[in-house]
Amino acid sequence: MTPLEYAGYTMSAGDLIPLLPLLAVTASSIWVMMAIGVKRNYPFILGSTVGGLLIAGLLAMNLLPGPAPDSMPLLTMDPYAQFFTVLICALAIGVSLVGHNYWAEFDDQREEFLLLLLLATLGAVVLAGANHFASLLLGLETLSMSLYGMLAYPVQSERAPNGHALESAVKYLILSAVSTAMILFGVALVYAETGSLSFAGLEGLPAGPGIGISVVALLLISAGVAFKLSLFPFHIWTPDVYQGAPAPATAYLATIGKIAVFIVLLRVVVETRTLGIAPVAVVFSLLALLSIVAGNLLALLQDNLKRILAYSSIAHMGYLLIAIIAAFYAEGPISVEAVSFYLFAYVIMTLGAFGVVSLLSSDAQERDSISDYQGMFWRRPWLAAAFTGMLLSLAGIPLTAGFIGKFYLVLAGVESGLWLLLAALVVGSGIGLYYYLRIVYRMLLPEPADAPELREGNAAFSVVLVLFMLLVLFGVYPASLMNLIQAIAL
Amino acid sequence: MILTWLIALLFVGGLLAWFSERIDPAWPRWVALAVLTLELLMMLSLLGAAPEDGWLAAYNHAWLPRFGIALHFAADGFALLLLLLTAFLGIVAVGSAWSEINYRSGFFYFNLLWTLAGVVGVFTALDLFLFFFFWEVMLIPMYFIIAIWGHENKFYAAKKFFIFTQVSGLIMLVSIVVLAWFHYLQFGFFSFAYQDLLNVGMNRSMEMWVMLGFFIGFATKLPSVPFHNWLPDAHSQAPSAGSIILAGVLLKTGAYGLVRFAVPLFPTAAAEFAPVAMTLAAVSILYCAKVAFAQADFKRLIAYTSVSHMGFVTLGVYAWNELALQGAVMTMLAHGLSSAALFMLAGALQHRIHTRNMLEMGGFWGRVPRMSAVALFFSIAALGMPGLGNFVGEFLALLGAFQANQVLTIVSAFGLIFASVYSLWVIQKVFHGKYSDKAFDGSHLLDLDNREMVYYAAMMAGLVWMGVYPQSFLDLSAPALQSLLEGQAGNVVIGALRP
Amino acid sequence: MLDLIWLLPTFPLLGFLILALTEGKLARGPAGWIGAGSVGLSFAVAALVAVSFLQSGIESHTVPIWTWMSVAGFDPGVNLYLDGLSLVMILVITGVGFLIHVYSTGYMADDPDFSRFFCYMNLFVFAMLLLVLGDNLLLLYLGWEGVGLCSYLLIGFWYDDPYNGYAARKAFVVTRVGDTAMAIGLFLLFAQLGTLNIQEMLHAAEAEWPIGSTLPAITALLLLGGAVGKSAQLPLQTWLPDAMAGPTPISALIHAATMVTAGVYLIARTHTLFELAPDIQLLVAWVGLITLLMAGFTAMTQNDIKRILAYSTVSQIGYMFLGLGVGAWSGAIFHLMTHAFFKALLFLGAGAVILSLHHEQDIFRMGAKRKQLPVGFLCFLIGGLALTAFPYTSGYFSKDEILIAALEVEGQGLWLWLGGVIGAFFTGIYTFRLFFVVFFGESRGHHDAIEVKGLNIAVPLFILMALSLFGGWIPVPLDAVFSHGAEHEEHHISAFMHGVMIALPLIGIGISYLFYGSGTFSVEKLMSLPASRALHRFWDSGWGMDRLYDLLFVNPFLYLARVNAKDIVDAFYDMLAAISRAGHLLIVRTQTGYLRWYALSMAAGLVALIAVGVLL
Amino acid sequence: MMLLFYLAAAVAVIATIGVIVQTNIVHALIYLILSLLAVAVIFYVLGAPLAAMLEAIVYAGAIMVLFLFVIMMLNLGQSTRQQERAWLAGRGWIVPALLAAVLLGQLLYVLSGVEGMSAAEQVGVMAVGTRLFGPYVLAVELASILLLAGLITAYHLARKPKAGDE
Amino acid sequence: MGAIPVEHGLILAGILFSLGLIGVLTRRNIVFVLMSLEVMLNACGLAFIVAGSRWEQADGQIMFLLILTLAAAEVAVGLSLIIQMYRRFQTVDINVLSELKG
Repeated sequence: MTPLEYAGYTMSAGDLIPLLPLLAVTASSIWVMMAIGVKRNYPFILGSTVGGLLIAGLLAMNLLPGPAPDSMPLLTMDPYAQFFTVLICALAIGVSLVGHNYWAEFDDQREEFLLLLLLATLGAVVLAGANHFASLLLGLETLSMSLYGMLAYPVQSERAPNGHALESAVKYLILSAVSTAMILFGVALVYAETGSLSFAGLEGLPAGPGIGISVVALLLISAGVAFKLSLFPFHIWTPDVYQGAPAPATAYLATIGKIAVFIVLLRVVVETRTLGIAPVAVVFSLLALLSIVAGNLLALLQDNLKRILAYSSIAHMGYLLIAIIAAFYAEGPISVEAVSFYLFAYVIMTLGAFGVVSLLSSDAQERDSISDYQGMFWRRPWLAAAFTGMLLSLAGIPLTAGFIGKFYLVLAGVESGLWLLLAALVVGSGIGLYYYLRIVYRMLLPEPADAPELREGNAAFSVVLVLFMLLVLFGVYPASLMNLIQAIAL
Repeated sequence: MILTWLIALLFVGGLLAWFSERIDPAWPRWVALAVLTLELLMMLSLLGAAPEDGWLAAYNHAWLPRFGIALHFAADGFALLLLLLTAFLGIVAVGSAWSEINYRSGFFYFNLLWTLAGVVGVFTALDLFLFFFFWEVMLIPMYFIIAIWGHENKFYAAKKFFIFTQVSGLIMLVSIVVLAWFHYLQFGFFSFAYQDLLNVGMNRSMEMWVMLGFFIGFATKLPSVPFHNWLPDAHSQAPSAGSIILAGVLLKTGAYGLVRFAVPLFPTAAAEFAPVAMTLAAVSILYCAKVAFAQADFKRLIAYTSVSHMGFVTLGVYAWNELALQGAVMTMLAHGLSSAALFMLAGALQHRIHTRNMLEMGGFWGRVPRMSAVALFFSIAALGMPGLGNFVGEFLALLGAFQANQVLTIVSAFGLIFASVYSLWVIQKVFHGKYSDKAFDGSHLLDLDNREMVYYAAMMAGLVWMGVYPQSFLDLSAPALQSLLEGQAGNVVIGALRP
Repeated sequence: MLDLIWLLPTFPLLGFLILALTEGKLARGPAGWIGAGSVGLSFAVAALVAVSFLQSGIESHTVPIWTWMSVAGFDPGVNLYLDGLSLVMILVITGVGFLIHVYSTGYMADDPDFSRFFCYMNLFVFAMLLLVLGDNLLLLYLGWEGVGLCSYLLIGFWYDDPYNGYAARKAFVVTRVGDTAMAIGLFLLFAQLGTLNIQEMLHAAEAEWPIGSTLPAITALLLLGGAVGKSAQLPLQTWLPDAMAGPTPISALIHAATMVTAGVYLIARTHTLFELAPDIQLLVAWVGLITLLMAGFTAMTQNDIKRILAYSTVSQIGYMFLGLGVGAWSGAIFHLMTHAFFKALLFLGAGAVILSLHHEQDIFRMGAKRKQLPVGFLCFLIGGLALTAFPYTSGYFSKDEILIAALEVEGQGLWLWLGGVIGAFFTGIYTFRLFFVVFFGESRGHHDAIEVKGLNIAVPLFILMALSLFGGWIPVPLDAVFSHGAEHEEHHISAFMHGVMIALPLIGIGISYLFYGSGTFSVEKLMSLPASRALHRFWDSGWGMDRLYDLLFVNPFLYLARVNAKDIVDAFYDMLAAISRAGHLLIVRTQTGYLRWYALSMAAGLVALIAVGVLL
Repeated sequence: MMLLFYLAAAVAVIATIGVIVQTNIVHALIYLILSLLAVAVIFYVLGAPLAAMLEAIVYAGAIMVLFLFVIMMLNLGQSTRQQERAWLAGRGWIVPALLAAVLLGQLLYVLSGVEGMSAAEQVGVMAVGTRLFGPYVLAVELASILLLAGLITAYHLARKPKAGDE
Repeated sequence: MGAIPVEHGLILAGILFSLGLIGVLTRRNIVFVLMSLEVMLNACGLAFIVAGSRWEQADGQIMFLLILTLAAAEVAVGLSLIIQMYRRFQTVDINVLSELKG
């Protein structure tokens, strides 16, 4: 019996304690909204945003080691969720600081970006704890809705050189809505079949005779989720949206926008026997395989940095899916840890990479062509080193957290004997090296004579540097993180 | 403990070299030289160490207890020989770069030292995860060395080098993980410790697959046909210091891996696979000797000869008897010196006349007799002249291999003929014949100066030493190789760390 | 005293090191003194050693110096082994070597690379001494390769001319083919007998292998491979005529007196093995015989004075092989020694002639030079007589011994003997063809020739003349070495046959005189026949062997090398890259930018997904 | 009642077809409203009166008015019919229609296997309210946040440009 | 109340969903696209109501409510974007938004 079955459900004050981080984020969004209403003081708003997220993160961190609370009807704020809440809040802080540089000369209202960022973060935190399709829907849509605003943010600005932000937002909005419709239709079918809207209800899907409805329902949901994760063949929006959006928004979409969905996916896969429906498992494997191949191939000769990162994210989601599939087959917790660790590493390096792009870009000029980075090693050695670190980490080279992540993935794959997917991982990584190295090589070239002035930015720079240090720290001494992840594993 | 110092010193030294450039661009090379000299002295101090359980030095400390991964370093005589080679060639590389590298020299020496740090890590790591970690770590700075200070086609070469080694490395990682997973299945806990993994049993086909993963990883680095294609490009495009480290040291990590891991960890599969590996070795020897002969690019030619020579190592390793193994080890050492010297020479030539195209050269003997004599020396060393180290290595390898597989040994022995063909071809094209500087600016074609001669003389002395009294080297590696052969390597090591 | 033999190779080695380390900066005087002096010292030691060895009456003496390496039961030492055989060899090497060194100080006096020359020469003597003194096959192999290297270096000594380089490389590579066979033989010997120490190995072989069994046959065959390479016997004889590109003293020292006879030494040294494999031993005889005949024919057609001598060397080594093959071990070695004398003499004489004629080597551009070049004339007269085995010259004794032994072989003995005698007949023709063309008839050029002066040239020549004439009386202390061959001591041969053996070379000289001396017969007339022209061409090209090898080995190798210079394996990886690139270009076309297309792809993806899911 | 369901269903389908093929955008909007109202009827038949009511008021009412606003603001309508026709001409229809048909076929294939009947009793406002403010209370709060996000986004994107901008 | 087979309700939802999808795929006018999206979301709502009706639960209606909220917000944002698009490109042709590609 799930709690949903009671009619006279009431909430006690004690139930609120696990929700404190969520409440903190909500409170800070309200606070920020009111502050904007009173006076548009950007530094204050930024401080409030960062502060609110910090409080939320600290609260979640504080709750982290505790035992898993009783799950509530819509949310389970267990250590797993709290851990990712911390991560999401930290990333949100990162994005807001990175955005600080990006919007420095923006001629329109800058404050709403932070407000939207807070609301999106709220959606992501909800997703981290979601155990019910209603919360999934709300979390997902709150996240997306805010993201529409963030993607199209400079659309009113005189400085915006083109309609790319608009195009990006429109594409994302329409396609995302289609995907949401797919998810919803699938959920409706599940509900029609099982009579339950909680994730646990998925167990009720027939896995034997009458499997067709289960397959279609789950695949509809999968297709929607695959869109959000940009898995092949639902990946096609990714590069356009990444490229067109302002860099901080892209950074947000590429990090929090991705992991929030992955957190739910992992929870669903681990806590229900969804993949026990064989065709679904096959389809997942297919999605992983094709995403790895397609993502890497698409990035191969790309010259736009944001598009490269977009395509590579497709491949990375494919890698992650390996561990997700493994999580279903495996007995032990390793694959869950693998997903967690890889997500952790992935967001660090992705935010780092987009952080560098944001640092160098402004709303008036996106520095996203790889030729913009020529000779950066000699002009901005630290930044270039950090960026190289991010790229190498994306490629899974040791000394970086990306390597440990890849190691985890391989371990998870081996544990479940997913040889074909591991082969794809190897091949994909091989192709991947090519385009990561192209960027690195560009930075190593002598700087061009007519190189444009590179922007400076202390906030973004410190974010990038911190991320770089984390990257190396967890690449060299990941033991502490491993222990933590082991402790929070589902 | 000294082993960790060896590695740490290189890492720190690299950073120092980088930062010292700010003070004076001439400093990094001195820093690098000082660090490497210190390194060499520290390694030499290990020569006198009393072996403890078969290891001259060891260090073991928990790293990632979740998976039973430890910072476990240990060196036996075999590893020590390679360590000495590493430090020695490191110094040579610094010497080669001394006046050649003027652009961003701080970063150059940083990369050089970090590559060597990775190599030292590879030679001493006894935890497979740690081993793999260093295995990959050494590649990144090498990539930078090729990509920044390389020649006309450097990006292609650097990229090819990196992708080949990384992909094969990843395959090896999968194998390592599978091995560790089987350990987990059998013993109930994770361990990546060498001595623990030695005890893992697998079914036949799985053992073969996992062994193949290791083999591909090592055969790419070694390299062996058909995984060798990164090498000619990387070698020819790298600055000579890079080529020296690549040919002299990096290739040896592949051979080291075969000896230390690929065979002992999978005795049955390796034995079954030996004919294939030896065939690949024979093909490498002959095929690459033939391709080498057709090259016009001096460094490319030497690069192909490296593949050919490393074929003897593979041959020796898979013969898996003491003679052959000792031969393989001697070949590693001797080839380390001879190929490094030849690359250094090619680099010196390129530095002087800005071309590597041998078709444009000729008759240099009259202009640069010293250099010519040095080149002659190393060429005949490379073709396996008795009395020099290469001969001892190749002869022992063949002698041992003959006991394991006669046909392939005989086929491989024909490599001796081909070696003479291409070695003498180089001498003919570059140093003999009529001098003409139509195709290049010959005004800077000066003979080797005394500073350069010191390096060559040291390498020549080393080769002669190896050639006439190889016993000093053989004695050092014998206990290690014997214990590997007896399959007891696992039992003599300090107990593994258990979670 | 005997323990001093380590000094033998040491002196030349020191000489080499000094000359090498001074980088040619030494003045000619000191360089010459060091170069020749070191060999002279060696010779002195060799002489002392010889005296004390012969006095002591022991069979052999080993001087261990150090253990070269010791791995898993394989422990070849750097040990010097002295017995009658090696004694003869070291005497020849240091003795003749010293004379040639002295001669070279005069011959090379004007060469700018004087010091380098002696540097290589010393290294050669060092290696050659190690070859003959090594007590194990590995040390022998070291010397073996070492002399090959020096041969290479010295043939290509004048590196300006690419032809010299070609000749040098050809020499090295062709001999390396044989060396490789020999190396494989070493592997086999070690694998089977567990040692490479020659004496132990031979004892073990005798104990373990029955006569006529397969293993000794294979090992003997492999060793023979090494021997034919080094000694320029069929089928690896092609390099030697080209090797004449080197300075003439080199031809004398390396390509006549010492190095090329190393193969003979090797077979003699391991004769026990060959006795265990009678078939192979017979093969040795036939190889020698065919080689000596082929070379004899070719020598008759050559015009280059050095090439004639080179083919004659091939031919004479053929005699030695014949001797080895028929079990005349000491005969072969004896011939080796006498050949060293008279062939060194001929080459040095030829060198003197060439130098006098401003590096002219074509005999038909000489003529009537006996007045102008009396010493050269004398050299060729005496050397030629010895070469053609004129009675009681040195060559007579040694060749006699071999031919008589050949006759005694059961079954094929007569054929072998007949071949050898015919070869001797041709020897007479080609030797005196050279002699008459150069020193008689009309002067066809270089009328201003003046004989080279200088004691350092003349003295060695005269000593060699004396040795060529009287060297046949030198007793060789080989009985103890080849004790197995003792039954050959008593020779019974009919007077008729003996007469034939003496007469045929003389007839050859006579024919030669009729053609080239008196002009009674005309070569032109003979050459007007198409058949004889074709035959001439065929012989002149060394029986087309070079062309054959070019066709069979060299050209295919070069072709393969040329077409595959880019390494076909690379194409595979390029293909992978191309596939990736094509894949990229293909898939990137899906990124059209049109929203409706994107939505369509999602719908199609969904449909496909469901189709896959439902169908499964 | 059953008849009403099928009648309403037919209306809904036909009206929806009208939406997607109409060239006059205002007519299309009317079709959409018709479709929504038909669905509202179905909701009622299925025993969901609250949903039926909201469908009519919020969906067919409020949201559609929003569309109407925009259509008027952009001055679409009769004048753009020619353009719409041109856009709709050609074979651009075929592939999407086929795909959707296949999808529909797949859905029909599996949905026809579902067995069950709709509720015999109405699930009234009371039941929904109790549920909504019981276990789903968090959802209500979150929905408000969702609306807030939509509000802020829409405000930021559509607000009139600052003076002097246009 | 007469009970209706659930599959019929679901099939109706499926038909509406597919029609909406056709609209999204075929229309170039972005307003039509948005309208078609509404059709799709509405179809989902219908499916929930049908399912809720099967189990006689309020949850289906609650989900419908949430979808309604979502649709409203979506339309608001979508229309604001359309306005911006019209402002910039003077058209509602969705194909003008194809500068980002490759």
